[in-house]
Amino acid sequence: MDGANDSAMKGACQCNGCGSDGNGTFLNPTPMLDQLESGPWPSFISGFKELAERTKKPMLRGVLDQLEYSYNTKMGYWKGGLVTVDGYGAGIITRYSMIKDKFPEAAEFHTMRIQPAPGLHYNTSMLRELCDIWEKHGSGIIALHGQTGDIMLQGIEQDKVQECFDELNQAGWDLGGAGAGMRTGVSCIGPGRCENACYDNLKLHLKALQHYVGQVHRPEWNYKLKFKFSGCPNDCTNAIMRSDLAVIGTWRDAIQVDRDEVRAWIEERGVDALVNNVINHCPTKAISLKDGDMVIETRDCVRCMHCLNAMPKALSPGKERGISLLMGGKNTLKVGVNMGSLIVPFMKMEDDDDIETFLEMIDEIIDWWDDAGLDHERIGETIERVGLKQFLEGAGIEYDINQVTRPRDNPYFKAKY
Amino acid sequence: MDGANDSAMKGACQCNGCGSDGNGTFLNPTPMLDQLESGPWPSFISGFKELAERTKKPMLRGVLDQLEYSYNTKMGYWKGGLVTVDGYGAGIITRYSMIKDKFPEAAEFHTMRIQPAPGLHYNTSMLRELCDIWEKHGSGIIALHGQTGDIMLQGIEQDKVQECFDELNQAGWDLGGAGAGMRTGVSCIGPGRCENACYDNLKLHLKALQHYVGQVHRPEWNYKLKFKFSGCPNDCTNAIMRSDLAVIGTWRDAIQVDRDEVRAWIEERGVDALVNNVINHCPTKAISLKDGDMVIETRDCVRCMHCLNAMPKALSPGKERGISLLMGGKNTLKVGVNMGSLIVPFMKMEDDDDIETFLEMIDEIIDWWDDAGLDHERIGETIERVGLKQFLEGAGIEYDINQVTRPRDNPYFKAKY
Amino acid sequence: MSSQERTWKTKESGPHTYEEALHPVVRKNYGKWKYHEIPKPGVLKHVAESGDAIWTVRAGTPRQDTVDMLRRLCEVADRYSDGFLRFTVRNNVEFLTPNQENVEPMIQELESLGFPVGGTGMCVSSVSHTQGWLHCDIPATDASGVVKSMMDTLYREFKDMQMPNKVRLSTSCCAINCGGQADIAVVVKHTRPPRVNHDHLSTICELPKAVARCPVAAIRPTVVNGKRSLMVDEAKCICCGACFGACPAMEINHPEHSKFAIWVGGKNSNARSKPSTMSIVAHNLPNNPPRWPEVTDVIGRILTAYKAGGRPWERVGEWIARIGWKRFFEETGLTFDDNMIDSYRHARTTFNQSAHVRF
Amino acid sequence: MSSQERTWKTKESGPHTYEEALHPVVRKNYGKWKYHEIPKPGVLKHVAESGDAIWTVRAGTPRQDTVDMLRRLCEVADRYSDGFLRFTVRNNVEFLTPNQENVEPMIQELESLGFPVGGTGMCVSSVSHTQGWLHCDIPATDASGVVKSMMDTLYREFKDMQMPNKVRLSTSCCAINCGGQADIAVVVKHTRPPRVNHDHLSTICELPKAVARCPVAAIRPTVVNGKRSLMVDEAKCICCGACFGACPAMEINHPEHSKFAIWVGGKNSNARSKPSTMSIVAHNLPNNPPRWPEVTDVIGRILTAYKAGGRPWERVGEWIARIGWKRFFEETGLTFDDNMIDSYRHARTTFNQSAHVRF
Ligand code: SRM
Ligand code: SRM
Ligand code: SRM
Ligand code: SRM
Ligand code: SF4
Ligand code: SF4
Ligand code: SF4
Ligand code: SF4
Ligand code: SF4
Ligand code: SF4
Ligand code: SF4
Ligand code: SF4
Repeated sequence: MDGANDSAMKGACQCNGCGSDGNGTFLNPTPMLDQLESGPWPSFISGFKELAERTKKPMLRGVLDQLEYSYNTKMGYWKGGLVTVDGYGAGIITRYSMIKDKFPEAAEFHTMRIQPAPGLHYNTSMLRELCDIWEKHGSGIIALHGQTGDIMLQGIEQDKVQECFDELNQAGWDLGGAGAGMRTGVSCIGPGRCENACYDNLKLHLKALQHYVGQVHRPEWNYKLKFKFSGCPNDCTNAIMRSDLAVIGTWRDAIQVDRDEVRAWIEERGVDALVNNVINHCPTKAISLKDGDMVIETRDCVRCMHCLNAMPKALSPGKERGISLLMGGKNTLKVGVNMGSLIVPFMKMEDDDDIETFLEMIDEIIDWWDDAGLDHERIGETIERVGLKQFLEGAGIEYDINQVTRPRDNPYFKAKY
Repeated sequence: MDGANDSAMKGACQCNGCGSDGNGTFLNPTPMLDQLESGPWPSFISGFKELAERTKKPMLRGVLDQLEYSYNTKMGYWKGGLVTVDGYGAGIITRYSMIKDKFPEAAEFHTMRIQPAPGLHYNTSMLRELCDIWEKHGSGIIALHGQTGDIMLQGIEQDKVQECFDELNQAGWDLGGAGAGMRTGVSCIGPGRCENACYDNLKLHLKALQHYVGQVHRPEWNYKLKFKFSGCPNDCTNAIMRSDLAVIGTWRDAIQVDRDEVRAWIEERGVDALVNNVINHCPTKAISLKDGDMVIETRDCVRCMHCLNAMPKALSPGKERGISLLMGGKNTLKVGVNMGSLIVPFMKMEDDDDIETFLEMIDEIIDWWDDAGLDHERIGETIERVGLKQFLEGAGIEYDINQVTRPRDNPYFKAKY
Repeated sequence: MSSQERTWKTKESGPHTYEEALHPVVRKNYGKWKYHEIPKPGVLKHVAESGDAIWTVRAGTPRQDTVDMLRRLCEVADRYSDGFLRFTVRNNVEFLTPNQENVEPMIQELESLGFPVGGTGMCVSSVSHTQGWLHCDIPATDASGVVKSMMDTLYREFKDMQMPNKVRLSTSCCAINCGGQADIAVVVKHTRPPRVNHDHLSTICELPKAVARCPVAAIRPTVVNGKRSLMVDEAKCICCGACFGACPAMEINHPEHSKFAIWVGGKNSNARSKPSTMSIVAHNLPNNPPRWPEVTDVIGRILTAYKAGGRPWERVGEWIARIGWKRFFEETGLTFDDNMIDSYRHARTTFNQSAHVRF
Repeated sequence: MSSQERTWKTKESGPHTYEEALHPVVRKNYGKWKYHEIPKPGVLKHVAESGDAIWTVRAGTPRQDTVDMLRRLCEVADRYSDGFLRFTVRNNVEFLTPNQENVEPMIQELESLGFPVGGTGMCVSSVSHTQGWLHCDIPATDASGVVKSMMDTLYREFKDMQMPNKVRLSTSCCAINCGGQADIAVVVKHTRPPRVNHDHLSTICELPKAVARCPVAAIRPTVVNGKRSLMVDEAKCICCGACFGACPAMEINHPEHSKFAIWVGGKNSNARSKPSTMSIVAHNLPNNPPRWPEVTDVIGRILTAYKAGGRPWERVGEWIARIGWKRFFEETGLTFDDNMIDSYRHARTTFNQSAHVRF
């Protein structure tokens, strides 16, 4: 661990837990971090310091000291470990300080991942209760939200984890995912506010994560598996890029057009705007200008959302709505970013039966992956390695031209004839 | 060699060389092939039969018999071998019949590959002389031209090859390439007729193939190397897809615009045609409509040729002309088709010095490939395997953003800092 | 962690339920929205088929919040949005109210509490980011600090809606990039192969696991001082850092060999063009806490050029697709270099397999 | 092949020189052309900066020519184009003359000799093709015969200029595809792994070479009847036929297991869109000499749909890019199947990594 630099420590009281930096406040001096208190954007450092000064939790002082040290030495000093709650194998991200001799107050700083409500909705009593339990057992630092969608309660000691969890669980909260299992999901606000929502993603999210709750808590697959649920192809959850299973709303029939609103739009903004900002942006030239009005050729529309975004009053998704399933999204590690690929172009998602059908399909997909995958191989990597056709066969999914951008440009297949 | 079927032989005289099929003509019956004599398109079978009946060359009869047999059995029956002329290691494609017991007249049917003039230009005395020499020593079948650009004199016996070559060589002809060496080149008609020619490709072709004449005749690289020379990005030689070294004319400055001719064009065809057939087809939206006229933004033009093609009287390539070098084109075998990649965006190609500079660069490129390549690995495959950056360094070529469609989307490089 | 004294059974309930967290007007019009408008920066108006309307006020947060901060937000919600609030996927907080008259007072109060109202429409929204030195076990830098530094300089861009289209930023503290792709992303780049800490390794490492983790088979077993250890073939290694995840003795981080790279053109929406991956446009930027001025400078250049040159609705990557990479580098003053030429698995598909050329 | 009696030294001259093969008017205006027109199908008019004009008459040939045929073409050239002629890269013959009055008589004569005049502009030009059973050592079919059969059905399309843009066809007698990419290509597809002819192999094969040739490492050394031989891992083998090139005992051809595949969308010009590779759209067509009606039928369907639906200047691949593959299959009546899903090296780059979907 070369490069660490002890001069960073000067000024801070080196005793263990006196609670003083010599300046009369609870915290030790953190001159580097303090520079992050200026400027108009809300400062996480100011927040931490406020919390620490109020609660006088030594852990907070220790963590700020270690963070200051990191800022000086340009190195991180946490290492992992294994802490869980009864019956669970995941959900706590364990952090021990690698330099607890220097910063004994920062010896432990574990995170509890908590699954929020789909759509990240709260009422104030829920949230206050959460804060109270957390302040009681933990540091009081909360990240809203982790990129995978968890409430991250950051900073608790091992021996407080179980009671904290018990209280949270009784208040309706459960741990989120970690390790080689199902992870916490993310949903956009969907039908909770958005006119574009093509299915009830909050409900599907809830049902799906309940269905896999065992695999969230007791991970035993090859690697992680993430769901994200976007109500439409705008994909406000970034599902395609960061989830193995991206459930994206779409529709099969024609875009619904409110002719009056179209006319009003054009009247207000002019035909030029229609051409430059709508028609010319359609990726498949599905829209044409006819006598100063717009005409959409449904069979050429690929449901990109652009014209609906540009003219939200005038255009809406069709009536025959449902989902597309895209699979294999993940970020950079090892193979480079892999965007999810369209696997199931359309499925209805209207009632509980549809949800069941969907979950049965996902079960089969996971079974295939569990068999065919290697250790630490995301499902997208497995599909790429084994082949899309082979995956479709293995998971019992129909092939469809929508799954590819083009037929192959090489003759290198063995056909069954 | 299963599947061969002797019933195909019925009707033809089975003796060796009686010259008769019992119908009073020189040739044996070829009922399958004869079906290729009907229809409006000129028939190669009719041509062969005419030649055979006139010259009474047994080889022609044998080859037609064997071809008829192939049509019946759906199998080919030639095998390779090694025939060369003195001092050369390539240029003759050797063919022995695998079923010469059946068709002794077809026992040998070698092809002599001959390099035509760049641009495939002939005068009738050249061509007649060629025909005469060939009829004297060979079958009289000539393919104009092979896909790599050779005149293919098809059908000669081993013991006639040397004298045939000697006569041809004295008449100004030389053998083309084969095997793991430099191959015959192809040029479009270029400055010989075309207003788009951005350099003298016929001259460069001649000089380059003269420069590598030793490697044409005595192949000793990893694998073949093909030049093709197109006068402009229309690439009428398909260089990008089928040559390791695709030399394609281009220009650096603005397209030359003849305003009067632009106006005339628009007057004749209308603004709609301008928009639909020219402006909307520009791949980079470099052309805009301004007051019923067209304006080209030079820095957005990628020299695709489309607008020049659509308006040949009005638009011409700029004045600062030269070449782009694309590398690595090849067809399907093993890795799937690989289009050539832009390696040198621009080089002047005006005088002999430019040609020399160019050939020095190609020498370095080949040296690199000779070192870095594997057996039976085309240079495009080597570049892909070793890396474009590594190739550029190795061959001493400057990197340029034009070489790629985008910067990398993964962080997986070791930088030198 | 024994459960002897527990008097109740854990409820493996999964996500929290959402019904009770929805505003009654939302519940009533659930799935029946007709359209939306953005009356002003930071404010959305959604109208339902029933005719009901709901206003949303959106504000930025540091994401690394505290119970104090959250309690303040709860107070705002109680006062102006009937006790309901939510967060966006980009860490902004939202208050939904059917009462238009609450909008302005709420904005005032949020601003006075230090929460900038904005983040809607064609703006630069909050940065999606990661753990950094605060919590992760493999970070080469901090994330929250970089984000704070960036957003201080982009405060107006957050509060205005003056960009050609939405601009999404992300920041990640190692090459794994938990922060995700974005229009502009700031990601740590490891610049040299890991140094093997042989002493440490012998005590902690499951060797075959670390060997298997390497995507380019650069790790080989070896023996050092009589103990089984690992060695890295530095010629093969691509500095991905994956081995560190399997074995922390494969030390990939270093104060001088962890630099910043800037990426552009990531897009996840399907609007217009297909989703696109990001491209690297700057690297070797120093890891320079606490304010990382070199990073914010590059971000500023890119945004300035984009704001000036992008056409309405063009995302950053779409703008570049139109003007071409050559002009992107010219207009931002950044430098294309040969390290930016792809060399990884599908590199060939990034070669310019055409004679299309820009001078 | 001894050279004892030779009285002269070989001139390693390379290509034939071209100056003497250029018409004097061409030589005079060499590199100084101003524009061209296509006055009628099969005829080009090129005008030089000097004001000189030259007319070209173009005609189709079978490519597999004979001295008799070429002598006839020489006669035409002597009569109408001052003894000069050339061939195009697609096997058409061209006669260049400064005398416009020669054009019509030349057309008459060529047609009466059986050489169709056409192949210019937005037409279906001659097929670039290969050796087949006539000469190659690895063909699974004939090429000239397929071409003759196709062009008989496309005779009018060669002589007219009624297509949206140029249509280039090619035909190849094995998967190597010496004929090249084209708007529509007819290529043999090997449909099962090679059968090893062990007896033959032991006498001819350089084993390591054949093993090395396989792109997917499907060939392993083995011993058969006490002799060293090779075996093919059929699960791995992709039926590429590369091993046959290294060792003819790896028998890839078979009358029933060599089928035809049809490919579309190859484009080599840089006009408008970048050059593009072809996609497979039909396979398992029987190898059915002497007329291959199943092949010409598919070509006909594709051309009919393209002619009806393509916009001016759209090449086949560009037309498909606009209407989408789904509609291409609908409009041609061909069937997309799962074998057409790429499984080779860069397969991932062909996956639809978006929610863009057509119903
Ligand atoms: C906390 C969080 C970042 C944040 O601050 O928000 C995070 C933090 C870590 N991620 Fe992540 N990832 C987090 C979201 C993501 C995302 C985004 C997402 O889920 O939408 C991604 C990209 C999408 C994806 O899944 O690929 C992501 C891709 C990774 C990867 C690379 C996975 C890959 O296959 O490419 C790893 C490495 C691994 O799993 O071995 C990783 C590993 C880690 C670990 C566990 C590092 C480790 O292996 O020890 C980090 C723990 C940090 C800590 O101390 O808490 N994290 N990680 C996010 C989880 C919070 C939550 O539960 O809500
Ligand atoms: C004769 C010709 C086809 C024709 O009828 O026109 C031809 C015929 C053969 N080609 Fe070819 N190729 C011919 C042009 C091409 C082209 C097109 C071109 O050059 O523009 C290609 C595609 C471009 C390319 O180079 O990739 C081509 C790609 C191949 C390949 C695959 C190379 C690859 O790396 O993908 C092979 C196999 C090999 O070299 O092992 C091959 C091999 C062969 C062999 C030598 C088969 C063999 O290995 O024994 C064929 C000899 C046939 C014969 O009996 O004469 N031929 N071959 C063409 C050469 C005539 C000439 O010299 O003018
Ligand atoms: C609240 C939120 C969803 C949520 O449940 O949290 C949301 C809400 C809306 N999004 Fe979104 N999007 C939200 C994150 C996203 C994301 C993901 C992200 O930011 O990480 C994306 C994908 C970004 C990408 O492509 O990388 C996203 C891509 C879109 C698009 C497509 C933009 C484009 O042209 O590419 C639209 C369409 C539009 O802007 O009209 C859209 C439109 C909308 C609309 C107008 C939908 C509606 O009718 O209600 C909502 C208000 C937008 C606004 O802020 O102006 N939303 N939206 C997220 C707010 C994030 C924030 O706080 O800034
Ligand atoms: C004679 C010939 C070159 C030669 O030296 O042999 C030639 C000659 C001309 N080509 Fe070509 N091209 C010739 C093969 C090609 C090829 C290669 C091929 O056919 O295998 C291509 C690339 C095809 C591809 O993309 O796969 C080719 C792509 C073009 C294009 C671009 C077409 C496009 O829009 O994609 C043009 C532009 C145009 O048509 O105006 C063009 C234009 C021309 C012009 C108009 C150039 C000029 O101003 O003189 C010439 C007359 C075209 C005509 O026939 O209508 N030439 N041209 C070739 C005639 C082949 C034939 O007999 O049919
Ligand atoms: S993804 Fe679609 S449905 Fe969901 S919030 Fe975004 S625009 Fe609305
Ligand atoms: S949704 Fe997209 S693809 Fe469909 S018509 Fe609108 S802009 Fe075109
Ligand atoms: S490649 Fe260009 S220069 Fe050559 S013939 Fe074709 S259009 Fe003319
Ligand atoms: S040559 Fe091509 S890129 Fe350039 S202006 Fe013309 S159409 Fe556009
Ligand atoms: S980006 Fe890397 S360092 Fe940062 S939280 Fe994710 S895994 Fe940890
Ligand atoms: S950093 Fe990546 S490439 Fe290098 S040894 Fe570790 S796992 Fe392998
Ligand atoms: S395509 Fe195959 S069979 Fe035909 S000539 Fe080329 S190598 Fe021979
Ligand atoms: S046909 Fe191709 S893949 Fe199969 S064994 Fe031969 S070389 Fe290997």
